[in-house]
Amino acid sequence: MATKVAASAAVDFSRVYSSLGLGKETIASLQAFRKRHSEAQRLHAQYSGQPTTVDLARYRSILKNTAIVDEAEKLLKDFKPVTYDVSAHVKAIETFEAKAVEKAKETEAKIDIELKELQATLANIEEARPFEDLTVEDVGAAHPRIVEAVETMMKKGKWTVPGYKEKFGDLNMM
Amino acid sequence: GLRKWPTPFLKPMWPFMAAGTITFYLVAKLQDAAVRSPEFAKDPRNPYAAQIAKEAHH
Amino acid sequence: MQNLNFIINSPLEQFEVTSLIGLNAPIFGYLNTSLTNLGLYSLLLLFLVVGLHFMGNNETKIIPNKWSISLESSFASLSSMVREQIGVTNEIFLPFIYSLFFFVLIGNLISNVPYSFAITSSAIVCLGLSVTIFIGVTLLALSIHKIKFFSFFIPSGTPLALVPLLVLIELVSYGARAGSLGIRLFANIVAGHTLLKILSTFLYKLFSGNLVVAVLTLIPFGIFIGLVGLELAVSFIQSFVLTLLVCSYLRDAIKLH
Amino acid sequence: MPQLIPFFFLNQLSFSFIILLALVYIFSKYILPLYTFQRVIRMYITKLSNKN
Repeated sequence: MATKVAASAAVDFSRVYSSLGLGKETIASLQAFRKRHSEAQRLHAQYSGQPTTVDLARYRSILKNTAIVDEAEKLLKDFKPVTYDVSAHVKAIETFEAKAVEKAKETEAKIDIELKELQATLANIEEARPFEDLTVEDVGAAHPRIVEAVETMMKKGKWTVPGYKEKFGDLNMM
Repeated sequence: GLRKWPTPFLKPMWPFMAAGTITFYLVAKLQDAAVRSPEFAKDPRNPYAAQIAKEAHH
Repeated sequence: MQNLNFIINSPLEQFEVTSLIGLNAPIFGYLNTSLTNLGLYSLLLLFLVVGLHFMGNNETKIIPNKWSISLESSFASLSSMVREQIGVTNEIFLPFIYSLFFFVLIGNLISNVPYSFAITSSAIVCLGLSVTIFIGVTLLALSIHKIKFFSFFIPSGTPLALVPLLVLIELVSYGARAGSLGIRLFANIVAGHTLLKILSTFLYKLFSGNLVVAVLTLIPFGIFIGLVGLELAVSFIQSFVLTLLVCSYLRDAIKLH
Repeated sequence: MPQLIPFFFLNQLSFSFIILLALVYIFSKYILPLYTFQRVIRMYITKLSNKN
């Protein structure tokens, strides 16, 4: 647990907010969590600072009815701070943490794949020729549907492309 | 070369191919007759000279 | 002036078909195969036309360069001619018309090069082509319309009395197509080339005379150059006219009236 | 009239017919479809650019 405490202190929240590009609601929940955490810490500090010893002798001298003081003393003695059953929480946190770590690994793998794809597209962009050099075969390979359409046109003996004349004009010499 | 497209070749061309064989046949007969005609039979440039000579013997 | 002494007998000598590589063997019935100069020039024509189209497609890029624009415009012109003449539904004859146009056009253009051979100047090629197209069109019409094809020879709305006469006239004019298509091309090319040959021989004589005459003949030489230009125009016009007529014959075959 | 010398009639006819048929075949199977293919792609690209 100590490492966790040290790690949590080292977390530089401002960087977490800005650089990780988290969604708005994650940042809000993070901030709420941090506020609750600091609030709890402050209260804890404040209360732990207070004296927990009760000066029973002084009370006995003031109060006549010492029975009340005895009762208070008994109460004080068998008063135990309620120890929350933290282990359940911890286990939950543990499982959550395991799941989180596993999800983190998963996202990490996904990010690796994305990285590779980005690399490929980057390479593609670098070696891709400008639009002027786009050849008919490239588009044909990219969209086999067009190739099939033209093949059926050829089989049927249809050579005119509807709408081509209006859009691209007619290079007709006659 | 580039890829081959399935445009029909025989569908539009069959009448002209049939007609082609007809004219081919006619011209073949015309040529055989003309080559053996007296005017060209003896011509030195006649590539069919040997053939004609052999036929002449029968 | 040392006179070149190779003998040019007649201006028609340029049209002679001679065998360049001949093989006349008496095996299986007198095999007579030979690569004639016409064969060589038709192979050259095939190489030129296909090469022009393979070189001119700008590596099949979508954005055309100068060469592919000109080929695209020839494709557009011929496909619109086929569409207008034969109709939008049966554009299936476009490759045939396109290649016929380029066959005759490039053949004529090759023949304009001095001392080359003119494929379309050989009677048998032109007439053979014309008769083949004529019979082909008739076969096509018969295959589509069967007996009704003969209604083509009876113009609509003729009184019955006139029908036999008109049918005869229509038959003659239909039959004339077989010959006219070929003879038109043949006559134009042969006449043009013969004229150029005669004039050039004459101009050569004038140029090789004394200096004054040589300078004076520059004027008729100008006319001669004009005639060469005319000959180029004739090559284009003849191939276009032939293609247009084949399209209209195809329309008659497919659409009758 | 050298065109009337009958020796190579068949030869001339066969060469020109074979060359013409080869021309029609090459054009219809290899070269002409490219022009319609190019036109369809140009239409596709313009439609593509209008969409977004």
